[in-house]
Amino acid sequence: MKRIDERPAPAPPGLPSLEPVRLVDRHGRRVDTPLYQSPGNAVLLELLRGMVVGRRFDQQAGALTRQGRLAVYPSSHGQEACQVGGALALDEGDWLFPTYRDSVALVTRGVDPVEVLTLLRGNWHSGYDSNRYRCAPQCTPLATNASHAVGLTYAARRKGENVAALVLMGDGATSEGDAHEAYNFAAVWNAPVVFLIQNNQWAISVPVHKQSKAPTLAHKAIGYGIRGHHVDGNDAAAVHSVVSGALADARAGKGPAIIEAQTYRIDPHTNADAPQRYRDATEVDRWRGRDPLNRLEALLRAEGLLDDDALAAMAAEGEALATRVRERMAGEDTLDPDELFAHVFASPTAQLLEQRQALRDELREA
Amino acid sequence: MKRIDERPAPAPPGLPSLEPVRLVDRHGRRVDTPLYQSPGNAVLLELLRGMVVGRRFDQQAGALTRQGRLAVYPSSHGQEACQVGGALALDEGDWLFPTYRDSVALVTRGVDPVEVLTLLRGNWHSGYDSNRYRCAPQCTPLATNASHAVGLTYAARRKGENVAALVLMGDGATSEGDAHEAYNFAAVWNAPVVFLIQNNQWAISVPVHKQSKAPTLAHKAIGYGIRGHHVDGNDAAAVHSVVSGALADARAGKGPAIIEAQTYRIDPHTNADAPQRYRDATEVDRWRGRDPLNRLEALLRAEGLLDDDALAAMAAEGEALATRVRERMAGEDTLDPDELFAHVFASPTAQLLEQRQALRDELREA
Amino acid sequence: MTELTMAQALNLALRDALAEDERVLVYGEDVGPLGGVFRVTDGLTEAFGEDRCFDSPLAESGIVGTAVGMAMYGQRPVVEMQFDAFGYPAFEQVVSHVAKMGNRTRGGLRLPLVIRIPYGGGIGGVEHHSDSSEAYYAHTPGLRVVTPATPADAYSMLREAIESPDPVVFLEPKRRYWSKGEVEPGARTEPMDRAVVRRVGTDATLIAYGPMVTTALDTAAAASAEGLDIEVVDLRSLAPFDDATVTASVRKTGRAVVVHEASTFGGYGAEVVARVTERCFHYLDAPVLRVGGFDIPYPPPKLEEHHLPGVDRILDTLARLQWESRWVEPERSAPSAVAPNGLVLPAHDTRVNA
Amino acid sequence: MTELTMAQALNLALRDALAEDERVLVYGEDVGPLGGVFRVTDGLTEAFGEDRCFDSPLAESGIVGTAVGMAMYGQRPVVEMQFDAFGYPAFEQVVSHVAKMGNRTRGGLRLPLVIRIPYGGGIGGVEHHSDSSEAYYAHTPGLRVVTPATPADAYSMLREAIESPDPVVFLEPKRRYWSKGEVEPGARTEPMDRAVVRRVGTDATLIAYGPMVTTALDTAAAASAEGLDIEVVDLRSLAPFDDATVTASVRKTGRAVVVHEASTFGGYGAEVVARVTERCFHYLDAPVLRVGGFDIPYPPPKLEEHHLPGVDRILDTLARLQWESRWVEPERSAPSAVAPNGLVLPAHDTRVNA
Ligand SMILES: Cc1ncc(C[n+]2csc(CCOP(=O)(O)OP(=O)(O)O)c2C)c(N)n1
Ligand SMILES: Cc1ncc(C[n+]2csc(CCOP(=O)(O)OP(=O)(O)O)c2C)c(N)n1
Ligand SMILES: [Mg+2]
Ligand SMILES: [Mg+2]
Repeated sequence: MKRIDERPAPAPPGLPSLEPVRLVDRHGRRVDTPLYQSPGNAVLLELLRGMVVGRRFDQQAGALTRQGRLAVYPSSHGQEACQVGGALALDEGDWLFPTYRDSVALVTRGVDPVEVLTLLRGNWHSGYDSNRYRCAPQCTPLATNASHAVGLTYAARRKGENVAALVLMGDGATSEGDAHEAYNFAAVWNAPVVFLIQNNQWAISVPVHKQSKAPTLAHKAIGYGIRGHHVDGNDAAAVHSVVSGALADARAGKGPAIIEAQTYRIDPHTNADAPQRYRDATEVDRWRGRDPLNRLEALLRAEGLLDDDALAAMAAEGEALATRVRERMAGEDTLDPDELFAHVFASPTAQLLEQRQALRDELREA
Repeated sequence: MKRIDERPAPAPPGLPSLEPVRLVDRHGRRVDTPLYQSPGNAVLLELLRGMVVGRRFDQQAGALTRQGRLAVYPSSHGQEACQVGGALALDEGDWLFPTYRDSVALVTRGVDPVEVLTLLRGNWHSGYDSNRYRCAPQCTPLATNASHAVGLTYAARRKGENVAALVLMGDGATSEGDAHEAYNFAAVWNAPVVFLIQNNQWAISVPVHKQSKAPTLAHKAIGYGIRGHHVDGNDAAAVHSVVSGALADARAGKGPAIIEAQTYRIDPHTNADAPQRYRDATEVDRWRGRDPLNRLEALLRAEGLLDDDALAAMAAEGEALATRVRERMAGEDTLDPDELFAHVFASPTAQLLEQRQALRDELREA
Repeated sequence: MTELTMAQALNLALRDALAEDERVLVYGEDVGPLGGVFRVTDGLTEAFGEDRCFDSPLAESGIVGTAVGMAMYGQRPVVEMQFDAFGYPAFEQVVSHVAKMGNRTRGGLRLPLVIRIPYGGGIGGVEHHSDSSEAYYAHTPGLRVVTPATPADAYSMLREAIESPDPVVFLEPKRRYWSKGEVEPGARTEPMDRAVVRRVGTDATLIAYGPMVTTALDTAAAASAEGLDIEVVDLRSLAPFDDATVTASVRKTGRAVVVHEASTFGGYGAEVVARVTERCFHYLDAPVLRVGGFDIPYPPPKLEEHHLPGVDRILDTLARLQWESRWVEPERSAPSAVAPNGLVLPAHDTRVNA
Repeated sequence: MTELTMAQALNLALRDALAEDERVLVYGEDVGPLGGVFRVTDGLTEAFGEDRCFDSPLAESGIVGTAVGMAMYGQRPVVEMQFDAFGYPAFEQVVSHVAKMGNRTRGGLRLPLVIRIPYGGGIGGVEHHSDSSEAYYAHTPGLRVVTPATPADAYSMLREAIESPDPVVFLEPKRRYWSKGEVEPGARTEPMDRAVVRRVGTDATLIAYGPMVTTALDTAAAASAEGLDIEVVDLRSLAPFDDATVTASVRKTGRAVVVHEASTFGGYGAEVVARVTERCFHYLDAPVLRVGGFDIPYPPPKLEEHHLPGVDRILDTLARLQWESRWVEPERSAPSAVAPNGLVLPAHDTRVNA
C-alpha cells in the first residue's frame, strides 16, 4: 500500500547556468570552469580527429547530394562538436539514438559510413545493424525515439546490464509532446538516459525563440526533477565533459539529464531548403567564426599537442574515408523488389506472398 | 528577417516555493504571507457560500448516482477550495476549461446544475451552452482542452477582447504530451491562460509520485519561462488570491502561469472505483482533517464575519439547489433519436439523412 | 474446464505468460494495485512484483514509446490503453514505429509487443469510452490486429499475441468482459490468425468479430425460427484476414452480411465486403451487405441502443438479401447526357438497390 | 485564365481568403517567412503580417488544439501538417475534438477550421514523407475530407473548405503540387462535396481521387488505344461520398476499378467497392476491383515505383474485369465437412475468382 500525500520534497537539482559551460573559448584558450573537468589530451585529440573526419564525411555527403546520388542530406556542418563529443562520450555498451541530422555522430560511433547514408540515398530505411553498433535507426518523426531510449535502458536494467543511452534531439523537437513524455518517464523510472539537445538555433526556418521562452532549454529539467546542463555546443571538450559526466551519473543511478548545447546549423536545413528566405547571411558568418574545429585545433596547437603532420594525418584519414564512400556509392544500388514484402512481419503473411507474386508477374511481363 | 542567435536571456521567473502558499491554516487562523493578499471579506463569504453549496450539490450528485440516475459521477469532494476559488477568480468575460471532475466549478460559475449533469446522466455529451456561460464542455481526454484555451484567448485578442482563460487539470494529466504543448504554446504566444493543476494526489489509482519527480508540479513553469505558483489547494482564500493574481497578470500581458494546488480527492475516482485496492483509509482521514470548508468557516467565525444564521442560510441555499436538481431529474430524460444525426455537421449530409430515415423506419416497425 | 469471464481469461493469460517468460512485462495506467479499470490485471503486481506489472505515468504515447524501446532490447511488453479513445495519443508511435520498426530495419529490430485495447460500446459509457478504432489499426501495414469473442479465445489469443514476434494490437470487446465461457487451463484454440465458423448454416453467412459475434449468433438463432439457416464466421484476426475460411463460407451460402459496431463508412466491414466480393462474385446472389454503427460520433449512453447493431437490424439486413426471386438483368440505363462544359450530368439516383 | 501550378493555386486561395475574411488565420510549421516546405504559403506573412500567417512551435497536437480554440471563438484557422505522417501526433485532437465538438455541443460550438495535409508519395521522399492517411480521416464521423486533383479545384475547394462551417481535412496530393492547369481567378468549380466525371466513357469506370486522377486519365488514354472507352470519376470529396455521381457512372458502364496510392487493405477503396457494389450489384458484370499500394509500410524512394499504382497495373486490372464472356453459374461447392470439435474445416481455396 502506497502512501504519498506527504511527499518528501527532494532537494531540487540546481538551475542550469544561463551562461553555457565552456572549457575552451572561441580562440582556443582554456577557460577555467571549476565544476567541469577537461577531457585528457588523448580524448582531445580523438575529438579533433572525429570532427575532422566527420566534416569531411559531411562535405562528401553534400557533394553526393548535389550529384543526385543522395535523395536528401541534412548536414551536420557546424554541429560537429556536439555529435562527436556526444558519440565519444558513450561507453561501448551504451546506445545512441540519433535523428536524421546525426550522421556524423553515427560515423564517429563507428557505423559504416555508406550504411549511414543508405536511408538518405533513397535505399532501404535503415542501412546499419542497430544491434551491432548499438545505434537505433536515425529517427525522422521528431522526438519520438526519446521514449524508445527510456524503454531500452529499462529493459537492459532488467537484464542486469548497466546500459546508458544518449538521445540526440533538436531544439525544435523539444516542443513536441513526445519529448515531454520521454523526459518524464525517464525521470520517474530513474532511467539512465541523457537527452542532448543540439540547439542549432533553427528548426528548418523557425528560430528557437519561437519554440520556447525558457531561459535555456536545459531549464526544462527542473520540471521533471532531473539535472539540466547548458553547454557551449561548439566546444567539443565541454560537450564531451558534460555528456560524459551526465552519462556517468546516469549509470551510477543518479537519473537522467537534459543537456542543451548551443550550436549552429551552418548549412541549409537540407539541400532542399532556402535559408535566404528566413535568415541573414551575417548570422551564419558570425557562427562560422565560432567553428568547433578551429577552436580545438588552436588549443591543441597552443598546448603543443598537435602539429601540421598530425593534422594532415587526420585530414588524410577523412580524405580516405570520403574516397571510400565515393567509390562505394559510385555504382547503382540494386534493390530487390521482393524485399518489399520480406520484413513487414517476421514471416510474410499469405496476403503479402500473393502481392509479391503479383509484383513478380508484373515485372516479368514488363 | 529575424535574428536570434544572441538570445537575450530574460530574467527567469523565480522558482515556486516548495511550501505551498497559504493564507489560512487548517485551524482557520490567518497566516502571514507577505507576497499574497487575502481576498476581502465579501469574497471570503462568497467562497464559503460557493463551497457549501458546491458540496451539497456534489452530495446530491453522488446520491443520484447510487440511485442509478447518473451513469457515473467523479466527485469534487475535498477539492471545493480549488474549484470554487478558481471559478470565482474569473471575470465575467473570461473562459473556464473544466474537466469531468469540475462540476462544482461549473455550478459556481453559474451554469445550471442540471445542465452540468447532462453528460454524466448519460444524456447528451454537453448539456450547457458554452458560449453563454463561457465554459468549454467538460473535457474527458486528459489535457487536451488546455491548448483549446490557448487558441481561444488568441482569437479573443485578435478581436480586441481581453479575455483570460482558466484551465483546470489534474496531477495525472500533467504527464500527457498535450499538457506540455499547451504550456509551451501559451508561453510562446504570451497567452493569458492560467493552468490550475488540482493535485488531488491521485490519478485514479496512481499516486502523484509515479507521475512526476519534480519538486512541485509548478516547477514545470520554469521550463517554459513562465510563472509557477504552488498553493495550498484546501485554502480557498489562497487559491482565490493566487489564481486571481495570475489571471490579472495574464490579462495585463505578463503571460500565462502554472499553478499547483495541493488538495485531495476524498471520494473514489468515480462511483465505479475501488480505492481500498490502492490507498489507505488513514490517508483519507488525514485529509478530512484539512477540510476546506471547516477551515474557512473557522476563520470567518473567528473574525466575526459569520454566525450560525448566515451559515444556515448558505446551507439552505445548498439544500434548495439539491432539491431542485432532484426534482428536475426525477423524471425520465426524453432523447430524440433523430438528434443523433442532427449535429454531426452544420447541416446533415445525404448519407446521414438516409441513415436517419432507416432508423425512423426501424423504430416505427418495432 | 473452468468457467471464466473473458476478463478472467485475459487475466489468466497474462498470469501464465508472466510466469513462463521472464521477458514479459505488463504496464500502463492503473494496471498495478488497482488491477486495471476492468480488473484484467487483477493481482498481477501482487503475484509478480512491481517490476513485472506496474503503473506508469499517464501518457499513452510514452507508454507505447517505452514499450518500443523495451521490445527493441528483447523484452515482451504488454501495455494497456485504458479505453480505445485514449489510444489516440499513441497513434504516431503505433503507426510510425510499432508498425514499421521491423520493416525499417529489415528484420533487425523486431518488436514483440502487445497493445491491449478495450474497445466498443454497449456499456453505457460516457463520451470517449465506447469508440471502435479497429479500422485505423487494421489499415496500418505491419500490425497484427486480433480480437477474441469468447473467453477461451481470449486466453489463447492473448498468449499467442504475447509469443508473436510481431507487434499485436489486441482488441478486447469491453462489453463482453463479463461474459462467461469454458476455458481449459492452458489450452490453445485455433491459431490467432484464423477465422472460425461458429455456427454452420447454408442460407447466408454472418461475418462478425469481437463484441458482435454473440450478437450474430443470437441473430442466427432468431433467424432459424424464421426458417433461415445462417452460418456465423468469427473473424478473430482483422489483420491479416483469413480469406480461406471466409471465402469458403460465402461461396457455399451465396449471401453474406458483415456486422460491426464501428461507424460503417470506411469501417472494417468495407474491406470484408470488397475482398469477399472480389473472391466470390459469381457465387453471390446478392451484394454483401454491412450492418454497422451510423456515421456519427459515438452517441451518449441513452441513445447507444439505437446506434449499435442488434438482432433486429441484422435480421432486417438479412431480409434485404433478395431471397425471393432470381434477379432479372435490367435494361441498361440510357447514356447520361453530356453537359456543355464536358461534365456528365449524372442521373442522381441515390436509391439503394433501386 | 491563368496557368498555375497546384501549389500556386492553393497559395492564391489562401491569399484571397485572407484578404476577404479577417477571421482567416494561417499557421503551422515553416509556413511563415519560408512559405512552407512546398511554398504553398509563399509570401503570405509578408502580405498579411505575422498576425495572419505565422510559424508556431513545432507540435502538431498543439497546432490543431489551438486551432480548435480559435475556431470555438469564431476565427477560421487554416493549419498545415508538414507531411501527412506528421499529422499523426495530432490524431487525438482530430478524432476526439475536431470531429466531435460540433456534435458534442449540439451545434453550439462548430469548428470552422481547415487542416491542410500534403499526402501521398511519388516524390522520392524518405520514410514518413509519403504516407496516404486518408482512410483514417474518412472513417472518422464529423470530418469533411476532400482532395483536389487539379489546380482549378485546388483553388476552389480550398476556398470552400475555409468557408465551410464544418471542419475540413484538406488533403493535397503533394506529387501534383507542380502540375499546371488553367485557373480562372476567383472562379469556383463544382461544389466540394461532389464527384465529377473527368472523362466520359462507356466500357468501365475508373474511380480515383487526388494524385491518382491524372494516372487514371493516362490509363484511360492508353486503354483507348486498345479500344476500351473508359470513364474516369474524380471523387474530390472522400467524406461525404457522392453516391449519385459514382452510382450513375457504374450503372452505365457495368464495370469499375478504384485506384489509390494508400495500402489496399482497409483502404478507402474498400468503402468505394462496398457502397458501389451495394448500389449497383445487378448492373455489374464483374466485381469492382481495387488498385492500391501493397499492404506494406511505404517503401524507400528507390522502390516506390513498384508500390505505386501506375498505368500498367491499372490496365492489368481493367483486363481482369471479365470482358470476354458472360459468366456461367458454377456448380455450388459441396457443403464443407464438419470437424469433430464442431468447427468447420474450410476448403482453403485462396485463388482469386477461381
Ligand atoms: C513529428 C514531426 N513533425 C514535423 C516534422 C518535419 N520536420 C523535419 S525536421 C524539422 C525541424 C526540426 O528542427 P530541430 O528539432 O531543431 O532539428 P534540426 O533539424 O535543427 O536538427 C521539421 C519540422 C517531423 N520530422 N516530425
Ligand atoms: C488521454 C486519456 N487517457 C486516459 C484517460 C482515462 N482516465 C480518466 S481520469 C484518469 C485519471 C486522471 O487523473 P488526474 O489528471 O489526476 O485527474 P483527477 O481524476 O484526479 O481529477 C484517467 C487515466 C483519459 N480520460 N484520457
Ligand atoms: Mg534545430
Ligand atoms: Mg488527480
